[in-house]
Amino acid sequence: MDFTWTPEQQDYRQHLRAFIARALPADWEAKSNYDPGSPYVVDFARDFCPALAAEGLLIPHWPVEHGGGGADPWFHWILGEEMFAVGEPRSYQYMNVNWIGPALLRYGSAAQQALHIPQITGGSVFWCQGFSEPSAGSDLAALKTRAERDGDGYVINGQKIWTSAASFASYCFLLARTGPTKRDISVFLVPMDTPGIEVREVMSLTGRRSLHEVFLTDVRVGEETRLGEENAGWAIVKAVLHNERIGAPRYIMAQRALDAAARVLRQDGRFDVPSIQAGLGKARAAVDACQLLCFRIIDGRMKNVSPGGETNVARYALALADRAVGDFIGEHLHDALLAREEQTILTQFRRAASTGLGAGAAEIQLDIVAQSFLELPRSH
Amino acid sequence: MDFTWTPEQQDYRQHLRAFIARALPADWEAKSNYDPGSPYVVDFARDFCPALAAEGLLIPHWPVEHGGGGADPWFHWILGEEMFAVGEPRSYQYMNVNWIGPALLRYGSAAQQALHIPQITGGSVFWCQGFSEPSAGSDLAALKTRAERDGDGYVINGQKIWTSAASFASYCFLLARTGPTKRDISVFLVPMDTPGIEVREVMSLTGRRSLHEVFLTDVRVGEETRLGEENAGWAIVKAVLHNERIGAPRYIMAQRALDAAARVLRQDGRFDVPSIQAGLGKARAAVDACQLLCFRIIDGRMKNVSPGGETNVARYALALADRAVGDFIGEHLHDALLAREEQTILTQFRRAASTGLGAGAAEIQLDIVAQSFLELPRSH
Amino acid sequence: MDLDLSSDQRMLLSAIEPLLAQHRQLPQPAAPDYVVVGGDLDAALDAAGFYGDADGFDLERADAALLLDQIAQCPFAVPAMASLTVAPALGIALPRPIALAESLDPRVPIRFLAQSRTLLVAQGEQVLALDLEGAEIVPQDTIFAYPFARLASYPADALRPLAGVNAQQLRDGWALGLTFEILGALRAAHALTVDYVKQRHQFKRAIGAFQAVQHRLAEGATHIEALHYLAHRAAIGGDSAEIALATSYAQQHVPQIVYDCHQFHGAMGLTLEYVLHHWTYKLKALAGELGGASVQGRRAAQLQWSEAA
Amino acid sequence: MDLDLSSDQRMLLSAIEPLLAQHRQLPQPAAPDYVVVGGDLDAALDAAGFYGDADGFDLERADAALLLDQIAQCPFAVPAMASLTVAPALGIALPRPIALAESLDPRVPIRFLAQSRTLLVAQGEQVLALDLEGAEIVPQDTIFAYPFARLASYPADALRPLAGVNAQQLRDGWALGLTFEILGALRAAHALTVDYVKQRHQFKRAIGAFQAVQHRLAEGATHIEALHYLAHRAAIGGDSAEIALATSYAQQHVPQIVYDCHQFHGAMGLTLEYVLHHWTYKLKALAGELGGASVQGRRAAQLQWSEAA
Repeated sequence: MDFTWTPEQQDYRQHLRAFIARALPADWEAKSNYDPGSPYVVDFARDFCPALAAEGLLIPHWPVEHGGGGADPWFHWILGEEMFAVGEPRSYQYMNVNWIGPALLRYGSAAQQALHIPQITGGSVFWCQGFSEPSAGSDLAALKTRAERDGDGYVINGQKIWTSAASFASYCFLLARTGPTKRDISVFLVPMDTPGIEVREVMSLTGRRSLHEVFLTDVRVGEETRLGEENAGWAIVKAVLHNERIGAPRYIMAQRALDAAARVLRQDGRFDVPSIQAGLGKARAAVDACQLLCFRIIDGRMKNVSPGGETNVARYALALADRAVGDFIGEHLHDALLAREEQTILTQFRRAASTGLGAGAAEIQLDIVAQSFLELPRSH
Repeated sequence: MDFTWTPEQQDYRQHLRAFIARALPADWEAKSNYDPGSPYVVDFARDFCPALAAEGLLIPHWPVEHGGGGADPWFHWILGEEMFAVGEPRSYQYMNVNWIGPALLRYGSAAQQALHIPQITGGSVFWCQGFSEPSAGSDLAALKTRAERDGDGYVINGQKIWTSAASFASYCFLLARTGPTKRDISVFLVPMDTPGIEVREVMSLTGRRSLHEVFLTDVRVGEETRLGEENAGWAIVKAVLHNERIGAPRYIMAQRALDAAARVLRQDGRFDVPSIQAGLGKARAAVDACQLLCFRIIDGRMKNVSPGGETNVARYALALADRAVGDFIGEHLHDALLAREEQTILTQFRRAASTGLGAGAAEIQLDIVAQSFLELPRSH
Repeated sequence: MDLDLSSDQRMLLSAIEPLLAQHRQLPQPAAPDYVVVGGDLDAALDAAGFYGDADGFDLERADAALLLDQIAQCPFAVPAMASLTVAPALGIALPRPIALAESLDPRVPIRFLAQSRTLLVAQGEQVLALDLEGAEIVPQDTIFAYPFARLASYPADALRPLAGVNAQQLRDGWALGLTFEILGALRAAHALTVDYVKQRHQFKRAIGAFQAVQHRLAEGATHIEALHYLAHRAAIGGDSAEIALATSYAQQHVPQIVYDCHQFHGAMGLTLEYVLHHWTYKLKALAGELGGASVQGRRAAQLQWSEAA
Repeated sequence: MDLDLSSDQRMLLSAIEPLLAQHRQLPQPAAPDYVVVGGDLDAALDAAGFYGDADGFDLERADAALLLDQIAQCPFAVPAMASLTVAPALGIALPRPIALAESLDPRVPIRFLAQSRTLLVAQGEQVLALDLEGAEIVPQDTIFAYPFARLASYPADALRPLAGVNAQQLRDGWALGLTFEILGALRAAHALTVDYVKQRHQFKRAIGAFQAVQHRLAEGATHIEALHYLAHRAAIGGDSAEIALATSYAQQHVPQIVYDCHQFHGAMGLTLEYVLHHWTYKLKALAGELGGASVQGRRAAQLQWSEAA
């Protein structure tokens, strides 16, 4: 085993940090509130991502022929850590880099790649993800949105919900039913300005424009918007979800929050209270546990090991880490929460409230860990 | 609401305490190890229970016509608290008082009562409970032991397991299948010296003679040993289990263990450590929570409210309280556990390991709470 | 021993029911706000005499606490607590609503400060009363479902120590009231969640039919049932130790129950339009008040096993 | 970064496998004992040179730790830890087996004292070595699955301070070894339980098919997986902070996992004939060693966020 970074990885991280230090304004924390859907951050990202791309830092791990750096998955992971640590100044473009771009590279036609890849690698486009529906959350088999064949295209009707970034995204990575059986699902790359799409922001505890309803009424799209074969969406989604589940190193915010907490507690003269120190140590252990379990997944990517239940173990560990830190903050940093002066602490506390909800509920991770990792019989 | 004891109840408790103080030898704690199945305690109980009876303290809540004191259920509960607090010097005779006697009074024939009640009220007899089987733990519907009609009696074949007190009990309150459907169960009051009964002690972490295997091979019993009608056992058991589930105020040992812990911690100069104090307080809250939830059941008995999911809530709270105290001891009283000088602390730590196993596993309590108390749909 | 509500208490519940019935739900369509102050409900309670005017009710502490539990089951933020469990204990009539603080530190946001006419401060052994008439109050935007504000300045002559009352009386009344506010909000959030999982289907069956969901809701129910009795024991003549024990228990179990309520609600629970967060984001605030579960647990232990004991 | 075992480590596992294979199970029929000391296994490990004699293996710390994990998966109590992760760190050859203590207090029971030839004591900054040849040792009956004994007396000249070594080195090696002993025992107890719930039926299906059981075993598995990496990070050149963090994590999660293992085993797990308790009652002892999870967590926090940082 080896838990150290190579000199190249360290250089890359330093390079990133230096870039971030130059690129983010001094009042970034106060203005952004670390809220990736806020108008401020989204606007900022429209300049920041192209600059990141110009510096060669946006897609280090993509193939060289698509404008990437050809670097290994660790560089991608380091990028995520550094970005998430400052509240994700790429806003929702992180999804492009993590899984939308890679899905297009793997399943997209030449024309689709020609249209979308330059926009993504240029850092100028936002996507949203049209998976969840009012009656299908973690259960994609219950999907109701339908794409009916119509001439040489499709007509899509249905409703998506909880869609992040929908009100400012240019495209949607949309799932729709294209056949009679529950697995007959296809993926469509739908421009959000297509007639018949209506978007309503759902005000949320998790930040601005993190949740929307998307209504699709007789939305006409050409066949060229379908990604892969008709009814092949299930396989695409499965691959995508494995990337998405631990796509962002969210634990890094918990780690930064603990650093901030230790600083605040020291200022307040409470750092030396034994129970507070013990709580800090235990919370840190939960965060490091999550980090190392994520590292294992990246290590597996390095070695082309196909991902199994380990991904779900890591995903569940994130919920545990977020809660450990969130609960510590709730109990010991009540005044700091009220005062709102420490954005890292506040952001982590807010995030902890919804950890284990996105990307497949925590309970579903446990089901999968039990059944695929421990090989217990199906429970229902 | 009223959380105070009446003067009569207080007097009764004082009377009990005074009796216990006189009756228990000075080295009781060391010799008994608070282990109700140990030869020392069982022998002790053979003198102690008759003395308790002579003092009018054994069955305060039984009807006067059966030798009881005619007192209300609170007196029974106070008796249990005081007995359990000193490691149950009645040994397993507490079962007679709590549910075996009451079941005989309710369902027994005149002859059965004439035979058994005087032995129980005299404090001279031990019973064991033949419910669990190798393939039927919490699931009585899976019972395999059969009692076949044979002339004017029955022949019983089967095996019981985990039976407490079997190696020294005179009678067994035995469940056996007497018909084809899963509810066709009858109760038999079987003398343990009946030919064909073989008992093997299973050495256990929970103390001496707390677990046995009981093998029944062609055990012939007369019809007069059957309690109630044939195939009416299910209803008897259901009533019995409601009494048994919170039959003993086991939380009292957790409460005493915390008192002892506070004393040891003060001696060691660690009582003032904030995290230790916080842990003590939280553990105490869990114990008091359990106590009050048990009180509610007794209050319901007072008011003739038929018991519902509240019993399971109380039973589950006991598991939580035992664990809270056990975990506190494990973390903060490691040296005291090693030194074995504080029997209360040691006993509680040992008990905590098996809490939530007896009288229906903790998970089953939660199932019942969910389904009967919260009215959630059946989970399987 | 009697663990049922008294007939007086049941009468009180009947008396308050028609009033509360009008405030069990947010106005529809709900404004997506973090904080909805129940000013109407507070005024109605005041008008009906529940805060103990000369010709109103003269509630026992346990009855006042029971009322708080009921009020906290409404989604609104109502500045009732200090009037119900603190002011009566001090035995002095003060202009209400009343806010409570542990210090006059201008940096510390105070719950309901901007809605109050009096601020009571537990400072050492003393209780200080501040007339908020001429005070400068700065609203503080927080993530919680209560209004908070800071006390920027106040006229020197507006502050006076209350003679003959001890800060401990204030802290006990505060801790007790806080406990019942937690109890009521936990009940409401948990009941809403139980209801939600019965309706909502995933993988072709009600979420509430999944055993793992059932067990966590059943454990939550056990804690809420336990808290009910711990809180009432504290309210009915309970001493400081029993109050601290109940407060500690209440605060300790907030995080898991709140987490579960949100977890089983999925994204729905995160939306501002939906009512859940009005309880859970009150609970998150209450769980940290007066130092939180460990501070209260510590206090209970100190009192329970004091040197003398 | 490379999170797989190294090829050297995999070779080490292969080398030890035939030896361990003979000690994975208790002799049958099992004597119903609380403690079964694995003297044979210890002697075999010693003879095979795993404790680092002149002509034995010279194990890196991480490899020695890996070995401990494997040994701890056997049900026996084996006095291997101090020889594997403590003595090598001190760089001094001492007669083994070696027991460890935090003081010479004759009242405190010491793990493996009666089985050892040397006692190492971390006293303040110093490390003391005691030759146990002439010491008076009193076995202490405990409820744990390790042998404990007290040091009643010893010849004055049998005790000497070890020059050039710091007590911190001893404590780090001890905490690291303890962490791997916990890891191995957790793995074994958890795996046994997973296996048991697949076989055992209740209510007409495998206990392991109940979702509530699955979730708790899955959570336990998550902690064991996490501990594997935290422990190895600490072992491979980790500093005192990383060691304390891993130890804290290990000790913190013992109670829940042990509880679940017993809970899902039912009464079977309480019987002395069955193997489970040999792991769980080791774990209960290990969870309290060196102060327990809070003391270790505190230490990790102090080192992580020291004034300088």
